Amino acid sequence: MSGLLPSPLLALRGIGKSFLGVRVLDGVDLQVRPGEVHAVVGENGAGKSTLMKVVAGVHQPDEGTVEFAGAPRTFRSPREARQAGIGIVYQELTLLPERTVAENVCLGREPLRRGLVDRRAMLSHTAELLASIGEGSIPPDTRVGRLGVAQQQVVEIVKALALDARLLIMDEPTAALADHEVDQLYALVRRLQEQGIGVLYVSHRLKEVFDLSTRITVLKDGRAVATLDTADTSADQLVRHMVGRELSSYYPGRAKPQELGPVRLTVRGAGNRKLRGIDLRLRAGEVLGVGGLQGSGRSALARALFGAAPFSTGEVTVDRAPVRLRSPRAAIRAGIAYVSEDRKGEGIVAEQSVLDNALLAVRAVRAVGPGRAGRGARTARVRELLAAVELRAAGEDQEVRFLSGGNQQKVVLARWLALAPRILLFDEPTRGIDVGAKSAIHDLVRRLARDGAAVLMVSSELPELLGMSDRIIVMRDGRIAGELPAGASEEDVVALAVGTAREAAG
Amino acid sequence: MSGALSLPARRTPPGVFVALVLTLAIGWIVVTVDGGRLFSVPTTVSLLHVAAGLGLVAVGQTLVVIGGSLDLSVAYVVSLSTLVAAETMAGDDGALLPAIGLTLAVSAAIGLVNGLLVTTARINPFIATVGVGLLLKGYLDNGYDGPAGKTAPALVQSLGYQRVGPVPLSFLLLLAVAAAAWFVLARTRFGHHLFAVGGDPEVARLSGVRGSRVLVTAHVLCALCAGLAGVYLASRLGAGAPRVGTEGLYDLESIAAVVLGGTALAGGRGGVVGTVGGVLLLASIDAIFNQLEVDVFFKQVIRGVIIIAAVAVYARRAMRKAS
Amino acid sequence: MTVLAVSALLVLAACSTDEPTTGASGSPSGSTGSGTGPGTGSGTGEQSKFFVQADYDQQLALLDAAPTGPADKPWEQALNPEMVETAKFKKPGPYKICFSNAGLNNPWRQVGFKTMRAEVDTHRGRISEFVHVDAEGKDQKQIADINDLLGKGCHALIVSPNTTATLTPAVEAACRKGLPVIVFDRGVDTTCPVTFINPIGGYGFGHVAAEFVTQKMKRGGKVLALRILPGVDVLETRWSAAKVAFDKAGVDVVGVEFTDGDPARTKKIVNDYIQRYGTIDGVWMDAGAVAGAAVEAFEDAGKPVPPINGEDQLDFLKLWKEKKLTAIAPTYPTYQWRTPIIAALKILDGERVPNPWKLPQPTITQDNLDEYVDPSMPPLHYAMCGCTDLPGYPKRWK
Amino acid sequence: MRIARPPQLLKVRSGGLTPIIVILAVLLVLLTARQPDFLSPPSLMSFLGRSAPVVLLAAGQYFVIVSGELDLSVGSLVTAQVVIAARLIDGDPSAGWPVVVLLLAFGIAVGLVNGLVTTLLRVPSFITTLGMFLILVGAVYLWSDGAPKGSLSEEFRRLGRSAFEDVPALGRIPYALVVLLAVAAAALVLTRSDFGRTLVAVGGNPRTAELSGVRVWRAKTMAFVLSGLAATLAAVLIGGYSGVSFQAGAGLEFGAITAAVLGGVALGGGRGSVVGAMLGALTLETLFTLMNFYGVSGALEPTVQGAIILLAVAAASFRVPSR
Repeated sequence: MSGLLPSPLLALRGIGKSFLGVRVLDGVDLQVRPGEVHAVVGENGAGKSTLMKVVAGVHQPDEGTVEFAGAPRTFRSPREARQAGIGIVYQELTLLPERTVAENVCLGREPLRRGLVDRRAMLSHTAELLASIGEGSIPPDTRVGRLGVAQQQVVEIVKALALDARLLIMDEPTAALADHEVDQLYALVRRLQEQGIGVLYVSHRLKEVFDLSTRITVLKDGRAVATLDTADTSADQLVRHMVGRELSSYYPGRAKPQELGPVRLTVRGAGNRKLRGIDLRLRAGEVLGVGGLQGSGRSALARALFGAAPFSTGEVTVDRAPVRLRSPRAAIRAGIAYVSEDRKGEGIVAEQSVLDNALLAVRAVRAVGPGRAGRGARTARVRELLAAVELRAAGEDQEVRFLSGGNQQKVVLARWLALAPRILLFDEPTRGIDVGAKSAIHDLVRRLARDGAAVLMVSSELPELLGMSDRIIVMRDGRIAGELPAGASEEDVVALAVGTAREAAG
Repeated sequence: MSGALSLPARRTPPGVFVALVLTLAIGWIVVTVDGGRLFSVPTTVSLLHVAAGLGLVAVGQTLVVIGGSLDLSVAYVVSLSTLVAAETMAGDDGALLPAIGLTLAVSAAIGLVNGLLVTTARINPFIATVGVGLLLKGYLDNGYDGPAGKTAPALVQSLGYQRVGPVPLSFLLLLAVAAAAWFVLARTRFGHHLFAVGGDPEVARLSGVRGSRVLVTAHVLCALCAGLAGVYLASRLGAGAPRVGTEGLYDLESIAAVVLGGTALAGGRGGVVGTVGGVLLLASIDAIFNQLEVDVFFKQVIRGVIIIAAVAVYARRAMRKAS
Repeated sequence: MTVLAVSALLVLAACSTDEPTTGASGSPSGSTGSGTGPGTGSGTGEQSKFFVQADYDQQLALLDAAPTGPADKPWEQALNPEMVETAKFKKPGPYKICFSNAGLNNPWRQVGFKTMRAEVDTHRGRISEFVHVDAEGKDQKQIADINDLLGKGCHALIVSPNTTATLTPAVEAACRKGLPVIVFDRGVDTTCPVTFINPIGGYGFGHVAAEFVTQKMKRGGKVLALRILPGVDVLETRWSAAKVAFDKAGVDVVGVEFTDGDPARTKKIVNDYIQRYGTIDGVWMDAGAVAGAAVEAFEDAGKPVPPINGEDQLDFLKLWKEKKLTAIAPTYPTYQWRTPIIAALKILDGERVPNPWKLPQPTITQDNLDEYVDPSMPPLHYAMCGCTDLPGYPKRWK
Repeated sequence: MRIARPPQLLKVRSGGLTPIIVILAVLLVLLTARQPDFLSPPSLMSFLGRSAPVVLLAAGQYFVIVSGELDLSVGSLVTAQVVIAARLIDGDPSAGWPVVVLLLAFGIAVGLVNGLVTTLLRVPSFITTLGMFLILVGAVYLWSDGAPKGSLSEEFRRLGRSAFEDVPALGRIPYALVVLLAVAAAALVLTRSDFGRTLVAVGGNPRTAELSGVRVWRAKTMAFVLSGLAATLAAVLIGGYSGVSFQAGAGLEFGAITAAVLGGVALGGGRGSVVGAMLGALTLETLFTLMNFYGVSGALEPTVQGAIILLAVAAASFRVPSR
C-alpha cells in the first residue's frame, strides 16, 4: 500500500554530522509522508536527537540533503525551519519561567492585529490548543514558572503545535507525562495525523511506538539500520534491530556471588517531592541498575542519594552508620560519588584543563580520602587515574571542552576515583558517548565494583541496563515499581516501567 | 487574573510602591514634626521635576536591562543631547523641531553603536558602554568650556516650566514615555522577544527570535530616552550643559531606579511601572532629606543601603517562587 | 565611569565654584592632562574661547584699586562700589534667610559654609531661621531647590549658582517673586539680583601667579602649567589670564596638563615632564589643591623645587614655610561666604549695598606668609577664611 | 582524530596573554621612540613603582572577576582607607603599623560584606558593590565632614614614596615595587593553589563545582576578601605616594576592571590569568605616560583610551570561538 501514499513531506538523504570529530550521524536516509507518524527509535547516543535538530534547523548537516514539501531546503536557523512549517518538541524544556503560558506558546510568532500583539487572540488561541489536548485546566495567563514539570511539558508540546506545523517533531514528548496525559497525547497525535500533518516521533517507549506509528526507523550508532512498517513488525524484531547484537559479548561479566561484599548502603522509607517510600540495599561489589521512564524518579533517586535534591524523610546508612545526606558535600564526605547525566551542565568545567577538572573534587574536600596526601602525591595519583581510565587527550593541560564525550566522562570518573569513593552513583553514564568509548566506560564501572565499590547505575538504555546490572530496580511515579534479577528481558523492564506487562510486549 | 493583566506590568512587584508610600508617610510625619511641609506645591513640583529627568533615562535603561544588557553611557548621551538641542535651537523657536529631531537622531546613533558593540562585536555590555561613554566624554571635555547654546524660549516655557496644577509638563512627558514603553513591552513582538532574549537567549533562538536585532533595538530605544531626557534638561536649564548628565549621575541612578523597581539585572524579568516607582522613591528620599536639610553624604549612605536591601528582598522572593 | 561620576560629584567642586579641586565629569584613572603638542607658539596653545578682554582688563585694574570699608574686615570691603537702593525690601526682623547652595563637595566650600554659618550665629537676634539646601552639584536639582525655597516664605534668598547660564532662569523666577536675591561666588546672566558678590576673580588669580613665576624663574626657563579640569569657566579664566602673561613675556610653556585634582596623577605628570625635559624651571597652577603633590614630585626626583604658586590651603602654606620655597599664593578667599549674610541684613534694613560687590582678593606672599600659617589648623583649611574673629574658632573649622 | 583543537585558538583562549603582551609591546615601542631613556633602569623603576597600586588592584579584581563576580567598591575603599589612615595617624610617627593592621582588618571586613551579601543574599555583585561604593564614599565624607582631617606621617608614607637607594645597576628600587613583586608572587602562587584553581572552576561552572563538593559561597567570598586586601595595600601605597586626598581612589575600580578585561580575564568568570590582569594594568599606565610624552590633548585622552579599550576587547572576543 505504500505505493499509493502521497509523495514524502520530508525526505532526508545521506545526512551526516560530526561534533568535534565525533561522528554522530552517518548517511541517514529517512522519509515522512503527510499524515504519517514516523517513529525514530534507537539507543541513547544513536543520534536521534541530533537528527531531529538537523531537521529543525538547529544544526546544519555536514553532508546530505534535506527535502521538505518537495523542495530541497537548507535551514540555517530554527526560525527558517519554523517558517517552513516544521515544529519541534524538544526533550529539554525551552520555556521561559518568567513568562505566561500564552507568551511562551506564541513566542516568536505572536499574533498581530494592526501591527500589535493581539493578547486576546494569543490567550484564546492558547486556550483552544490546551483544550484540544484536554489540558484546558492550565490557565494561559499563569507564569510557566508556577507550573509543574508535567504541565510544562504539555506547554512545550502546545508551543510546537502553535505554529500550524505541517511536520511536527516530538523528541520524547511523553517523558514527563502521567498516563492519562499520555492518552490525551495519543488522541492529539492521531488528530494531527488526520489533518495530514506528518509526525516524526522519537521515543524509548516501545508501547507508544507501536500504538502510534505507521512506520519505524531504527537508528544505531548514527546510521539508519532499518525502516519498518509498524503493522508487520513485532516488538522482538524491533528490539533485535535496535540492539542487533548478543548482549553478553558487549558487556563485562557480572559479579559472581562470592564477589559480593557487605551491605554498603541502605535506604529505608525515604522520600521527597519526587520520590516516595524508597527502600533499597546496595552491596559492595554489586552494580544495581535503575530503570524506568524519564520522569519516573530514577534520576531523582540518584540525586537524592547524593544530597543534590535530598530526601526529606526516611533513613540512609552507609556501612551501617546512619548518615544525613543534606548536601553533595555531605554525601561526598560519606564516601558517595555521583556522575550526572548532564555532563556539560553538571559534570565538567568546560574551559578548565583535564588536570584541573580531575582534581576538582579532591581540592574541594581535602579532608577526605587520599586528598590528605601532599599536593605532589595527589597530582601524581590523579595522573595515574587518568591513565587508568585510558583517557585520550592531547595532554593534561588540554581544555576539557575539546575532548569527546567519552573522554570527558573519563575525566569526571577520574575526579571521583581520586576520592576512592565507596559508593558510586551513575546517571546515564554513557549518554552521548560513541560506541567505542561506551564499552570502555562499562568496563570501568564493572572494575570499580570488583574493587569493592557499590555501584548504582541509572540508565534509560535497556541493553546497557540489562547488560551491566547484577540486579535491576525499575522506578515508576516516584516509587520502586519492582525488582528484577540479572538476566531479565527488556520486555520485563518495560512492563514494570509502563505498568502494563501485556501491552508492553506489543 | 484576566488576560488583560497577564502582562509585564502585572509582574512588577508592588514592593517598590509599598516602600514609596511608607517613605512618603514617614517622611511626611518627620517633616511635619520638624515644622516643614512635604506636600507643599513647590516641594511637590520640585520632586516631580527631579523624577522627570531621572525617569526618562531610567525607563530607557529598563529596556536594555530586561534584555539582559546594560547601558553605562547614558549620562554622556544626556549631556551631549542638551548641547545638540540647545546649540541647534540657538534660542530660536523656529529651530525647535529640527533641533529635537537632530538630538534624537544623534542619540539613536549612539544607541546603535552600543547595540552593535554588544551583539556583533560580542563585547561585554559593561565594557562596551563604558568605552562609548569615554569616547563621548573626550568629545565633551575637548569641545566645551561650560554651558553652550540657548534653548528655544518656547521649549523653556513649555517643557521646562509649564505645569498643570502641581504636575510639571515634563512629568507628564515621563508618564507618556513610560506608558509607551509599557505598551511596547506588552503589545509588540519586540517587547515579547526582548523578555525572551533577556530570560534565555538560547530559548529565544530556538523559538525563532532574532536576538541581536532585538537587543540592538533596545539599546537604540534606551539612548533615545536619554536623548529625550537631554531635551528636557535643555529646556529646564535654558542651555546645553556638558556635565549635566554625569553630575546627575544618570547612569548610576537610572540603574538604581531600575533594580529598585524590581527588574532583574540578569534580564528577562521586570517592567517600566516598577522603574517609575523606583524613580519616585529616589526622588522622594531626595525631597524629604532636603526638607530636613540632612547631610547629602548621609543620604548617600542611606541610598546604598536601600538599593542593596531592595534587591536582596527581590532575590528572596525569586527564591521562594522557585522553590 | 558611573562610579567615577559619583566620586567626582562627592569629592569635587569644579563646576560649582571657583574652587577647583574638581572632576565633576570624572575621568578614568590613568587619564591625564594635555600637553599642547610642541610647536604651538610658546606652547600655551589656543586662547580659551572663554577669554573676555573687557573682563580681563577690568579685573587687572581692580587688582590695584583701593578698597572702601573697614580695613580689618575685607569681607565688608568693596572695590569701586556702585551703591544700589534697597529701600523697597525694608522689612522688620527677625528674618528667615534661605540659601541655595551649589554643593558642599570640596574643602573650599566646606570651609566657606562653616564660615557662613558662623556669620549667621553672630546675628542670632536678627536671623530667626537659616534654611540651607544643598544641590549636590546638580544644576537641575538647584533649579528645583530654588523653586522649592520660594514656597517657604523666605525674607531673602542667597544663591551660590552651580553654573552660570543654566541657573539664570531659576534666579530670574526668584527675582519675580519680589524677595531680595543675593548671588555670590559664581554669577548668573541676569541683573535681577539685588547684588552679586564675589572677589576680583579668575583673571586676577591667574595673572598674579603667572607674573610671579615669570619674574622668579631663570630667563628662558621651561614652565609647566598644571590645571584641574578642562571646561570649567572659572578655571578657564585663570588659565587664559596666565596664558596672556606668559605669551607676553615669551615664556616657554612646555606643557599644559590636567590633573583632575588627583595628587597621584599630578606627581606622575610632573615626574614624566622632569624626565622628558631634564628640568622644569617654573610651575603654574590654576588651583592649590595639588600644589603639595607637585612640590613632592620635584623632591622625589631629587630636583630643586622651582618657583611655584599654590593657594591659601594650609598644607601648601606649611610646606612653603618649612621647605623655604619660592612661592606665592593668590587666593579666592573663603571669607566671601560671610558677605552674603551681611548683605542680606543690610538689604532687609533698606541700607544701600554695592552692586556688583567686588571683594578684595589678597595674595599671600613671602612677606605676610607667617600671618596665615597656623600649624594647629587642618591641612585643607583655607587661611583666607576671615573666620578668626567668628564664634567657635578654631574648633568649628577643625 | 577524536580530538579537535585549533592550536593557537587554544593559546589565546586559555591563558589569553598574547593580545595584551602585543598591545603592551607596541605601546612601549612608541614610548621609547619618543623618550629613548624611558626604559633606562632609573625611570623604569620609578614607573613600575608608581604603577604598583593600580596593578595590585587589578590582581585583586582578577580573583573576583574569575569567580564570576565584579567589585565596583575598590575605588571608594581606597579613598576610605587613605582618609581613615590620615585621621587615625594624624602625623603621629608611632601610629604607622597599628593603623596599617587596622586598615587591613577594615579591608577584609568590607570584602566579607560584599561577598556574603552577594552569595548568601543572592544580590548581584554589581548592585552589592555599587551600594558598598555609595556607602563607603558617603560614610567617609560624613565621618570627616567633607574634608580629610589629620595627615599621614612620613613613616607611613615611606612605603609608597621612598626606595632602596643606589642599588647597583638599577639605581633606586621603590619600596612600592618590592611590595608589588611580593604580592604578584603571592597572587601567582594563589592562582596555582587549590583555592585558585577551584575559584576558576566556580566561575566557569558553579553547578559542577557545587556537585564536586566545593562551597561556592565560600570561594566567592574569599575572592571579595582578597580584592578588599588588595585595595587596602593599594591605599597604603597611594597614600604614601601622594598623601591624603578624597581623590585617592577615584575611578580606580574602573581602571582595575578594564585592566583585567584587557588582560584577557572574561567578565562572567572562568577564564583569564592574574598575570594578564596585572599586565593589563601596566598597559593602562603605559598608555597614560605615552600620552604625556606625546602631549595628547588632555581633554581628548578619554577618547583615545576608550577607543583602545574597545578595539582591544573586540579583537580578543573575535578570536575566541563563540560558545
